[in-house]
Amino acid sequence: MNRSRTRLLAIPYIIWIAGFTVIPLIFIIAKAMTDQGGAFTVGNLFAIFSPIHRKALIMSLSLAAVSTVICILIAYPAAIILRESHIKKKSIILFILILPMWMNFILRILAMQMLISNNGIINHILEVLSLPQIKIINTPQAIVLGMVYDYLPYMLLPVLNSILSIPQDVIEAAQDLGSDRLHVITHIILPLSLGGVGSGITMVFVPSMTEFVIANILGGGKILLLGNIIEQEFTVSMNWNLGSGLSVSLMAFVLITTLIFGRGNEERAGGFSL
Amino acid sequence: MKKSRVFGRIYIALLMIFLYAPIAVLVMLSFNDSRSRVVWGGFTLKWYVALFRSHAITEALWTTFTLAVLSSIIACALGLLGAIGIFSMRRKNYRLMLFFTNIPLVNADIVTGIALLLWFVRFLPLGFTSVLLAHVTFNIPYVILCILPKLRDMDMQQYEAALDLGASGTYAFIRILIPQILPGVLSGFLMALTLSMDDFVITYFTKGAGVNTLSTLIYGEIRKGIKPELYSLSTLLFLIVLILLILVNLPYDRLFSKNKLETR
Amino acid sequence: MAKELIRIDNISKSFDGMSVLKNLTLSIHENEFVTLLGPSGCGKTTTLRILSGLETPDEGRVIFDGEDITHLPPNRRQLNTVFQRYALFTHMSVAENIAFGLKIKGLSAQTIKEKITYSLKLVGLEGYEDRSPSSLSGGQQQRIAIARAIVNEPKVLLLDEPLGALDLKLRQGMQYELIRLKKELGITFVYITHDQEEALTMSDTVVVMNQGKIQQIGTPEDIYNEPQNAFVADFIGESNLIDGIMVHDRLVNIGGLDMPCVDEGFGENNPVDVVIRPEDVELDNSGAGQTQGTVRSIVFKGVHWEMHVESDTGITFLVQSTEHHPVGSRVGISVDPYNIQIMHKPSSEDARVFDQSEASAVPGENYEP
Amino acid sequence: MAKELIRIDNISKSFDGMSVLKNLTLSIHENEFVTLLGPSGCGKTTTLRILSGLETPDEGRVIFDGEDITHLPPNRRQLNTVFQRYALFTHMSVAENIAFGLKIKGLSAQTIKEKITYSLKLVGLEGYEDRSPSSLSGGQQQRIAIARAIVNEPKVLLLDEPLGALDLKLRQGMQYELIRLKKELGITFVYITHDQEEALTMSDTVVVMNQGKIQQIGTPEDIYNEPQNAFVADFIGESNLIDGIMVHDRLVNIGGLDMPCVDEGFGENNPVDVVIRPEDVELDNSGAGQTQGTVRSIVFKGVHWEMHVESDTGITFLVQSTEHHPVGSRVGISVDPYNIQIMHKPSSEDARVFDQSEASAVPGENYEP
Amino acid sequence: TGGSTASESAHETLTVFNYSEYLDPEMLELFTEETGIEIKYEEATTPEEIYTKYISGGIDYDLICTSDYMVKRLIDEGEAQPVDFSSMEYSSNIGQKFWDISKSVDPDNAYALPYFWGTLGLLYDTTKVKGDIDSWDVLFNGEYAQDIIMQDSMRDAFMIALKYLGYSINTTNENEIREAADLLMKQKKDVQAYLVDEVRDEIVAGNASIGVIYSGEAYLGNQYNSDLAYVIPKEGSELWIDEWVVTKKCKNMDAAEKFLDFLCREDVATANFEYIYYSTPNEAVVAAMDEELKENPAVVPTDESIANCEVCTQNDPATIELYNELWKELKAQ
Ligand SMILES: Nc1ncnc2c1ncn2[C@@H]1O[C@H](COP(=O)(O)OP(=O)(O)OP(=O)(O)O)[C@@H](O)[C@H]1O
Ligand SMILES: Nc1ncnc2c1ncn2[C@@H]1O[C@H](COP(=O)(O)OP(=O)(O)OP(=O)(O)O)[C@@H](O)[C@H]1O
Ligand SMILES: [Mg+2]
Ligand SMILES: [Mg+2]
Repeated sequence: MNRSRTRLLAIPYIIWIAGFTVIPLIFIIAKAMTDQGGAFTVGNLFAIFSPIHRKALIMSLSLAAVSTVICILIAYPAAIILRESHIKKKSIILFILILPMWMNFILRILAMQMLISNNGIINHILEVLSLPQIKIINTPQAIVLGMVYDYLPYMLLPVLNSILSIPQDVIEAAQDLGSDRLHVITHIILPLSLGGVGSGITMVFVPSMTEFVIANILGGGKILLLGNIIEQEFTVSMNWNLGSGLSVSLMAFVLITTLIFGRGNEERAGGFSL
Repeated sequence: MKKSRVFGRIYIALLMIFLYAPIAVLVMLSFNDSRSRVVWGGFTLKWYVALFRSHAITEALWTTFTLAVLSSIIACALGLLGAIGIFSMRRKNYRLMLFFTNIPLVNADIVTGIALLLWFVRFLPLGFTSVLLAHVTFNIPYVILCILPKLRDMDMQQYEAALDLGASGTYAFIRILIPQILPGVLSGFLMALTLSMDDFVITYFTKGAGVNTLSTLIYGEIRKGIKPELYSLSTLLFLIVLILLILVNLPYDRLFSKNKLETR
Repeated sequence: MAKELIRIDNISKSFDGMSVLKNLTLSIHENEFVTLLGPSGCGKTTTLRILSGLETPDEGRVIFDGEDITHLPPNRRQLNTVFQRYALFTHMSVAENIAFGLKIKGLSAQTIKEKITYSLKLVGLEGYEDRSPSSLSGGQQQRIAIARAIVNEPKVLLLDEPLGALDLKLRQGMQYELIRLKKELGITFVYITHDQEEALTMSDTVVVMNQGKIQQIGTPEDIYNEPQNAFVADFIGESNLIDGIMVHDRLVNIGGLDMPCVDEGFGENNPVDVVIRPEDVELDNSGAGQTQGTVRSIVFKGVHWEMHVESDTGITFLVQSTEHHPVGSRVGISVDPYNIQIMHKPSSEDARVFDQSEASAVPGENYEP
Repeated sequence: MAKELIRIDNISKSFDGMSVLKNLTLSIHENEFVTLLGPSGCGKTTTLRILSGLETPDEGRVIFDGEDITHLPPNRRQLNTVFQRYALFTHMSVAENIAFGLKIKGLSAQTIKEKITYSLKLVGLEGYEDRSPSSLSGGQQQRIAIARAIVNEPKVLLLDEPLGALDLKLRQGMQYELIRLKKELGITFVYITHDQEEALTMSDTVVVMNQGKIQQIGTPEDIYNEPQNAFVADFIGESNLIDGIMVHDRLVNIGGLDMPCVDEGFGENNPVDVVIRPEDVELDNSGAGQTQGTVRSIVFKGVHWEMHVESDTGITFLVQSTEHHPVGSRVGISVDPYNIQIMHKPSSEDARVFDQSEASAVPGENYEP
Repeated sequence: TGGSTASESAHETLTVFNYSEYLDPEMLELFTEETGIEIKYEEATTPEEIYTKYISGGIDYDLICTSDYMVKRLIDEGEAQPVDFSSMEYSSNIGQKFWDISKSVDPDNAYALPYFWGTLGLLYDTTKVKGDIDSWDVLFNGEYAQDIIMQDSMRDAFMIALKYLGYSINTTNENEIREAADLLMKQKKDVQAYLVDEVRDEIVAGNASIGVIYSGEAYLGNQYNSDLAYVIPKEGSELWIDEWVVTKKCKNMDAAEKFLDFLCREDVATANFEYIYYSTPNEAVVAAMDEELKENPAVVPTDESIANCEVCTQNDPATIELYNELWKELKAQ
């Protein structure tokens, strides 16, 4: 492939980025760098370090991180089990995993709330079985549950993809050299699927940092995430400058982290496709 | 060996329950005679009847679909070209492009939505077009994320073989490389479709008057209680997709292999 | 013979209802070099995989050192495999690849390092420790795969066409080296190749397979000189496979020409298969010989010339000779009675087997220059 | 000789500053079968890719039929390639793979269908039209790749180790078939192999390469019998490469033993390389011969036995003979003067080249049984 | 395809912006049928959303329905056009009481037409609560710890606290506000959840016993669970009023007036009332209601119950910023 010529194929996309990503971004940065009167300030950019915002940031980070880790922990065994299963058309699995996402997000979260609320369906079932009740709604755990539920497919897909594309003979070679199941997973499958995990982390961690609907519905509004604050600055307080400032600093934060942790990931073939 | 297989089945079953339990709740609600989602009022099919009578819902459904499909197609086309272009760039530009690609992913939806709103109003009356542009914008990163790994795995020797057999660069590209990355494009398309159908915030800020998607419709209804018609709509959608899924995954290799022979 | 180390006992295996191995029984002895030889798809790799535990037979047992290991997982078997397609760990360096099995065994870092150096030296790739497998050429990758298996000093080393990707010089070097390793380390080799010469050169025992069945087991000399059926004769080296009629003991009629031979017990006037190796057909210019013929083609093969010679009785012989006879020249043809190999006509099943293998090759005999 | 079809004119190529081809010049004539032969990494594939247009040389030109095609894109060249690793289109059926080039040419569906059938028959895979390439074994894939190239009836067919994955029987069949195709279709073949016998068997002209340089161009007989330097001698077939001193014309001293030869013009008492092919060393039991020796090892190779014989003068000869001499037995050794090949000691550059190729192989001579 | 560039310039068009689910869609069709004026109808859920979309200029809305303080803001910022309500045929259906209430945001009744109104109060489950509730005290005394649901709305939360402390909900006194905030902070541990729209469902489902809720929602809740009761605490509460204004961008005042007049018509107002059951300022509708409905304080709050209530007119930036800071502090706690 003639690289200098195929590079030109990106032109429409570059134009698109310029027109619909960069220019709006400039709007936001401009908002972030001015106060409500329109005077220049960097206060909004550093507002993220104020005690309340920092608290929310840490809360957001921890919930996003915990959700991401749980997603990985759920997705991994699932992918390995599916790999070892005898299902011929693995792509049907992908569809089945993505299918729940075709139901509206809010409806699904509301349904989740009905399941886990104190007087909810699960507790009714538990009651019938005379098992102890769960009290999870309106806690950070409920938010994590919601995030895991909503974002799990975004982790499952890339992880499954990269695990499915590991050549069987490499795994067999490891077994042959004395690896047991666990050793194969930790020393062969894990390192060879890091790329997929990378994609998964990007698609789970990053959006869950700015999530607020789940926090509102399942967290009972008692837990303040950065997403809530940004949303509130825009829609309630009408302080767009602060909202933009927080958003820009969050964006910088996330991009820097992904740059640091994402290094090398892009080199490995991290499959995120059927 | 056997034990681990049983364990595996149980695990997958639990996972499916986790993913589908809320869906089951929604399906159940679509047959609930009560308007309230927390009160069971007995079994009914009336919401399905009502669904087909509701102008607002059918219109929103149509908008949602056209929006999702169009934005996904455009995002896939742009993303495909973009991904190929990015892929052939040198390291530095490659990273730079990925950086910009990730921005809509990293931005809070509301920020993207308002930024686009502020930008659109300068040159474009809000309407279907503006929402479409917005959807394409937030869909593209996912499409590119899906395609890039496939490009990395691509077999360039096949491309060379095609050239060698007399194919022009473009022809070889379309006939050989595109099919290789098609699965990536396809999952990008699916992803885009899903995201587009689910988006509320960005749609809300960039849509014109009278344009409604299912999301904006549903969001507006949380306040007074979701119209049960929407549960039945979700159920129907789910069923349709499920049936499509089953159709697509029928052993059609066998079914269609005869036709293949004849066309040759 | 040494003690029996592995016993493959009446093993059958099918994939998707297609039978791949049929009642295979095979003994492998300590320190033996056993080669599985056969056309593509005959089940060599499958047999090896059953030995290594990567595949479970549908029927039959695998006995290792007196113990039934049919269902023992691969990581608990004292065998190591060199895979047909290398199967190197792409995310590890060469050294890490080689160290893989050693680390599992829990050897000390120092020992591992020494062993890596030693094994890389064995395969002629000193100094490649830190390279990534993907940066190596195919031949180099294969040698790393060999090093990775050898370094574990397994009781049995299974090799699936390990030298297929190497060029002749390198291949010969590696052949010697593998034999030396076998002797030095005292390990048993089960070796797969589709290169007949390689099989003959290296093996103590050659197992010729076709379509999931063992055709013949024997020493290289046995296999080459006394093939038990037409398939083996045809598959091992080149040969003239001619329809003949056994006139009586020690006399066979080929295309109307009576030729003395040394075989007995085929009855009288029975149709038989006659195998004559190309290098055993003697030509001379003098017009002498058992019959006369005309040279129809000649090809230079380095070590010898290869000719098709059509006898006046209408039979085309493939002949290898260090002497050059130009196309069209008249030659005398003779064959030493000891070099005429008589075989029973194959039973119907064998015939099918043989026909099939014929069909996929484009037979050289049909070639007209 | 036929008219010159391709001229590779003083071509050089480097990758990442590493020189891969150095001032390569080569003529290929119409209907000629040219084989590029050389060790792994010597630049064979690169040369082929320059011919097919997939690579552009840094310097020099490629002339095709009198026209400079150095910068013509591959799809506009009348050459087709069979790739080293098949490069089949994995998302197409076998038939679609073969039809690929034909469809581009815009042939009718009927013609295409016939050609597919014909070419599949040629490679012995009738009925495989609808199979997916990934469901085929390596050998079958390679044959599809051949069919896909041949079906376009190119003026020149470029083949990069097309038979590497096939077993001997199949390989021989395909060798004959390729030669037949060449004759029938009147196409010129440029063929890459690392199998010396294959090169000798099939080619009109053999080009021996090493480290991006041509070592020798000639007919198979030339190359085999009169290698121009030690590298060629060693690489083509097995050989005894011995240090000698040219006493005077027609007499060379090898390890203290004067042996008559037929070479002249090497001066007097000059150190020379002496090459003797293993099959040219004659052994006898009678104690006669130019010198005596002891058999140190013997390996069965099918067609012949291969022995290491250590002469009393201390030189170990590699000997191939159809006669069996047990290890330890005393034999007489003699070589026909015509079979002694004298060569100049290599210039320092050549020496380096040679040493390198030696280093990667594990030399057979060191092998002690 | 934007609102103002409607190609059918022959047709008259109105772009109308309203809260979601706040108008019977059949009435829109009826209006078009009667007048030939096309309606482009757009919905939003909060006053701020409405303001944001309007002020961004993407769509030229002709008519906006929003809440008291936001109405005030629009008027104060000169975004509203005066309307001659007196000339409208049915405007007299709106009770004088509501014109008076409206004066708190539109002193001359020149811009805003009352549409729905209501109060903020407590919805509780009579089977789970001891005795009758009549004070905000139940939210703060810890008796119903983890059994109360607060509105997840900054303004509403502060209003409750301010009212409970006896201050005006429109106070700009920082000390009063901080005092209210302290109260809310202390309360947080007892709050099961801060919810917006799901409060009703949560109480209906029995997940909590007491919830802060808008009067109209209380009526709906009662429909599903007859054990529920609604009360406007004696300390007083917020009296909210949603009103229509014609924006300055409206070029067809005639059509806009027709639409407003249409909304005041008894049959239309009845349809809209029966669509959501929020309190209507349309006295003709109230007069025609069943007795049962008329006597439900959630549908028609009594004059005594709203005696202590105030309309929110708070638009002071400094106060809003203070609210905002304190609210975040509360939520982050
Ligand atoms: N996992 C499998 N599923 C289905 N068929 C299989 C499988 N493994 C092997 N086969 C089939 O079994 C037969 C024997 O395969 P095997 O790999 O043992 O052949 P082989 O003798 O090693 O051939 P080659 O020399 O080409 O490597 C082939 O026809 C192959 O297609
Ligand atoms: N695209 C490339 N980039 C960098 N180095 C290359 C490239 N192609 C070939 N080389 C190097 O050029 C040298 C010659 O390669 P080439 O493929 O021509 O060898 P070859 O003679 O075909 O070997 P083999 O018999 O192993 O196929 C090798 O050292 C190889 O590593
Ligand atoms: Mg095999
Ligand atoms: Mg090559």
